[in-house]
Amino acid sequence: MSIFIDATTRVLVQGMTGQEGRFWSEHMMSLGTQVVCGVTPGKAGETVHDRPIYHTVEQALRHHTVDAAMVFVPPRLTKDAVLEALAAGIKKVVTIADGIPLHDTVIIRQKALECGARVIGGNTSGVITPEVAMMGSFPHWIERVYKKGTIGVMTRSGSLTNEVTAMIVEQGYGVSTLVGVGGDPVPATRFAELLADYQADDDTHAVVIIGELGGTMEEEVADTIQSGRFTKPLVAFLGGRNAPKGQKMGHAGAIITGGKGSVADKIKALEAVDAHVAKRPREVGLLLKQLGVKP
Amino acid sequence: MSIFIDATTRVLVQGMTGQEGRFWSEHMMSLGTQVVCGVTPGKAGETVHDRPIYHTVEQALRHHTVDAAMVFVPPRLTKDAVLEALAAGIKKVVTIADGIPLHDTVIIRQKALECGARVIGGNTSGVITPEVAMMGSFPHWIERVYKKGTIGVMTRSGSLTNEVTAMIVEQGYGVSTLVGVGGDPVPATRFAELLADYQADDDTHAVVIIGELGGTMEEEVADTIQSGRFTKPLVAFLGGRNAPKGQKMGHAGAIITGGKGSVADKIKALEAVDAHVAKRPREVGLLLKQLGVKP
Amino acid sequence: MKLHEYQAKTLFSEHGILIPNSRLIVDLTELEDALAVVGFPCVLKAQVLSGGRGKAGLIVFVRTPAEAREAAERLFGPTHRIGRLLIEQAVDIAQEIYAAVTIDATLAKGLLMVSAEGGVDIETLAVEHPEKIHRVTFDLRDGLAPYQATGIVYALGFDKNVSRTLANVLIKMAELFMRLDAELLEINPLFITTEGKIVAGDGKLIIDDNARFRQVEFDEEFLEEGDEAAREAHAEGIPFIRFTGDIGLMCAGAGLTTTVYDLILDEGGTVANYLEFGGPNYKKAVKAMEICLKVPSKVILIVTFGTIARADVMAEGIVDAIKRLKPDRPIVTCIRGTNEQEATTLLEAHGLTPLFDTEEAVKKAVALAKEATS
Amino acid sequence: MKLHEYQAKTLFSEHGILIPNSRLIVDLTELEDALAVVGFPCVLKAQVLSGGRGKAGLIVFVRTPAEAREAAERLFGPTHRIGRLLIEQAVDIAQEIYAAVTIDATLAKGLLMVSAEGGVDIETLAVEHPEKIHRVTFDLRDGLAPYQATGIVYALGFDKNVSRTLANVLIKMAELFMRLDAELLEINPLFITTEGKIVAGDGKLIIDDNARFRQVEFDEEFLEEGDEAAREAHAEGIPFIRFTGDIGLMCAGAGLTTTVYDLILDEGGTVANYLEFGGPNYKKAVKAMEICLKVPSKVILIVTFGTIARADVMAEGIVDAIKRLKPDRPIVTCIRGTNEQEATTLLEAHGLTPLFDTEEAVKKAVALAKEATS
Repeated sequence: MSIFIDATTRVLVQGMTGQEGRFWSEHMMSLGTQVVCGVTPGKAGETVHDRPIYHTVEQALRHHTVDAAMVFVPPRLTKDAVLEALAAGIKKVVTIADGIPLHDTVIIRQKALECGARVIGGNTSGVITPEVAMMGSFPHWIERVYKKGTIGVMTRSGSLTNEVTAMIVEQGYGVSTLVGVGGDPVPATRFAELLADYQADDDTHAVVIIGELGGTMEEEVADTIQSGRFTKPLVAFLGGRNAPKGQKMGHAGAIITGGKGSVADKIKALEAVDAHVAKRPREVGLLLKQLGVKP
Repeated sequence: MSIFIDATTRVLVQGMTGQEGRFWSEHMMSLGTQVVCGVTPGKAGETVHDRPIYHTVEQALRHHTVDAAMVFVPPRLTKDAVLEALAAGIKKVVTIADGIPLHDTVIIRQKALECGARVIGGNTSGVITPEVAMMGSFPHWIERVYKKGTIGVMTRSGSLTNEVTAMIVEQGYGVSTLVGVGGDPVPATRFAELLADYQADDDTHAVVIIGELGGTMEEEVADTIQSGRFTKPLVAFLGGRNAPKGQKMGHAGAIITGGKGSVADKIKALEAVDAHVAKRPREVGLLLKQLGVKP
Repeated sequence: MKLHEYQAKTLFSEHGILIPNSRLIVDLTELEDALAVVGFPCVLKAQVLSGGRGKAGLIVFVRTPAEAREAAERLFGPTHRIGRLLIEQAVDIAQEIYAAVTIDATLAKGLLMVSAEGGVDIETLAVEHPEKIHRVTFDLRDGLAPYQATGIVYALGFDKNVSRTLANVLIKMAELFMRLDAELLEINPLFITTEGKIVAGDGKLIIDDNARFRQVEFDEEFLEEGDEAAREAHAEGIPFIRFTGDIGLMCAGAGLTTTVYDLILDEGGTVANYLEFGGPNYKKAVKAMEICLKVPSKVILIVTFGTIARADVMAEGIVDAIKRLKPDRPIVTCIRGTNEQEATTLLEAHGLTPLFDTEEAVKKAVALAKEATS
Repeated sequence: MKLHEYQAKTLFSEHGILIPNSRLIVDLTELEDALAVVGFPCVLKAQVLSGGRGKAGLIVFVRTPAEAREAAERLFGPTHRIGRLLIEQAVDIAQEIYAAVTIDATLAKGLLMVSAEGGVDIETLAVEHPEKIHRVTFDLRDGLAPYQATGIVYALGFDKNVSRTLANVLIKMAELFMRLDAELLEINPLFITTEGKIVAGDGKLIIDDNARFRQVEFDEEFLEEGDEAAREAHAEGIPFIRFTGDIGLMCAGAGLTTTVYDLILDEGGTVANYLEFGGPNYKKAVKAMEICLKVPSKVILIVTFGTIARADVMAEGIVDAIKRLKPDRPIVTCIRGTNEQEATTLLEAHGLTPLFDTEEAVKKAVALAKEATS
């Protein structure tokens, strides 16, 4: 099993005729993902990897049953593409674009909440259930990172994710489903909102979250554990522990404001509910082992 | 019985300290309406007719249980006042202002639909259950118009309503509840949306609608009858039967466009579902009698 | 408030919607300069608010200075008395589209309607081929989303070359509709030129009078035209329409006025003017009477059933107006509502015979009008 | 993009939020004219982006021309090297408020925060008296509704005289926040003057860099300040922060770079600069190295784990940079990800000893830095 996507998920790709869309659609398909059609305005009638292209999502849905939309469009156009998918009634959307305007990300999340839809992204590699299905731009060919297994992974980062999952794999574990919620200050889906899915997934034995300074997503995870709605072992690794206060490092999301959102705060919140916080990437795998999590 | 308001409805008055608010609040109370408090920013601590005034609806709700909000504020401020009431969770709102900007009326109706609330108005006298309760600016002292009885009345007009209800009363009938949906092109509540309430009200034996050229509210009433969701006798009087095509007479809502919304179209739609259309105001009362409606 | 074509087009242009090169002239002396700028062939378009300008000969296509002068002389001349003439470059048209933005009152949304067959009688198309008019609604807070504009453009069958440009124009139309508090923004025809440009061939724009307080750019320059009575009524905010019949209406409430209009025609009468002095105008009886008297009519019929618009206040105004204006024609009153008794006493004291039944009042007015004619 | 106080205030003023009378000067010669316009008493405010200007002596209250000249000489002088000085009229202050608009990421709304106690250390207030900071969220499509602004103003205990004016300022702040695609719009202090006017005493405005394409009014004039390395990094869109330690970071991915930073400090090392050339910048290794070399450091540590940002492409860039720039300090690499083998071969061929474990690489860099120091 898995969360969000599996081998039966029928995926529509928005922006499939673009360079990125073509490249990653092929990799999604090669990994087992059911890509059923694509959408690019002006390109109806063409095909990409033998899949038909339509002008609009609405037009595509007249010919296909679709469970999820994968958005490969530039950041400036992402809001419109996501809203198109949501307006057409699609309840799962992944958008990877890096550089979506902040106010657009707010509207995307707002509309997703209103529709009861789950949008993952942006500024992420997407979602992967290793060896089963993938939506996004994961280099699943890097085996020492994307190995099938029992650990659910949620992350705000890109390269750091590889760093951490490599350490999980090093200890003999693999990943059930990895969800990159993304590095934007307003990710469309937040860590805590995915915990119920991991809780319900029998093949997920523990969850690893890869967090960062800034925001309150890690604190929300602690709240969810506190409420008893998530009971599996949870290990967190958080970047920015030693970051100087008030500095903006990389992501706009990583601004420390008013003493909230510092890594120290996050560690305190998580440890208060008996979640485990690794100091170094390597400790993540070691902690899973120590906790007796079954691979 | 009645619809929308009765003797138990607890009403908050927005704009109660203004001239209009004071005047009509007193009349509402004299008719039996339970006015529990008022709201005018900057006037908290004052009282009007022995009722306490608060700065905001939110503040008022901390001290009172409220079922409905009556809005007596100028048209430019109406949208804000209605949205304030809706945001505070009030599910019944009456707003009488004449001259609310069209785009504001659209937002008011949109928000009302989103909240599952019923907003009546603007550009109306409001809602009256004669001899029981009233929200709005009805001259209930005119007895030959506002007599208690068994006829539900819905209207888009002001003076014409008096003209028609006088004719109902002339034939020995009275009114269960009269709802002025208002003369704006976009009334917050439409005729058809009230039919279920009248259907469920045992004391309403028949419904009279007072319509006009323009819009499609009367056609929607016909659709509701057609669907079987309203089965009581229904008599309509429609102004503008002889109006020259394309002229804009009075209300912006009374524009005939593209052959739709003409009174002839409305009559055709209503007669097709065995509703009765009076040619003159006087015929309304006569038709009720002819149909054997019990007073 | 309806805007003239040239006013609507100025707003379109300011908002990035292409319009043909043009000049507005107000008399013949300005023609030559305008033609020099616009060139030939061009179109002379009378700036009047009524529809059907083409059929009425108020839009003239010309190829030479002589043709232009002849047409301009005719339009500025005594038959048409056109005040403003738009001299507009003729566009090389590949296709004519219909596009309009208005409100969907039931859904509480903005409504965009587009047809690939513009320029023709769109009302006939709407009745005979409703499927040819594509519709999409949008949230007035969001505007028309690019995907919605793209969707409607491809659904209409446009090809890739035109679609992006056209979608952009549709988005701009929706933006302008929202920004201007418009009741209607219609471009018919919207040209696709042989070069693939999208150009507004006409422009109908109605601004919501209730929103004038926040649409301050529409100063007097933008006011509606009309005769003196119409202008005065407009200035007072009194709804007024002029007809050519016998009975001058001076009623309160749009619904009641419209009903009285119906009843007059049912009785075989005719209407000289529609005038509605209800609501906030109920204290303006003197002004209303003054406007009514400027319109030729045989009788003035006053019908009210006022509530907040008190009967006694209206009666006072009417009595005052009669004293001051000394009307030259009979007056029939049917004034009811709040303080009706006081109103009645007052009217009777000034020699009027108030009636209280609308039908009776209508019958009397029609009879008086016939008497005066015979 | 952070704006300077004077830039933020110009935008406030254009949007109808009052600001004190002021002049911006760039050197001493402009002082006299500015003082003539602004008058006394006034405040000299250094226009720098760092916080805590008051404590750093960068804001000076003056009463006389002599005091003004002394302060200006000091600020323009060699110690502070201020580039721009705002000469601002001193305002008669009755009360200082804190007001800010930002985003509530969880609710996906705009967030307005207001406290009646402005001017002080708001972060301390937030921790010690969170109840004194009132919050209200609003839909980014609707803006702050008047009733929300009114509600927060009365909840804060303001009286009727100030409340409407203050509510209007809050609404304008929200409007400006939305119009400018801001991350943060903060006014602290927001003055209530003794005359009951609301005047912005300071202005912090951060514009979303991702929205720069539709916020075209922010041209080069609005760019962030900094040294040469910072300006070059900014021009290339490469995230860069300068510190004062030993190890120059050149990593890919914000999360990974931050983690490497943490690990260095855990090992007892110090950081010379943060530089992140991941994502779309992964092909800019040469430029990244060039910027790193402009910062004094004892060793450069390169850590990547790239996917789309291919390891071989990054390695090529690094090799190219080494060849061209001939770095004067040791380089430690830990480059993994897509085409890692090709990357490794390439690096080894150019005399480097690639590592593959981040912790190991960090330890080596710290050791090299210590060697260089001892």
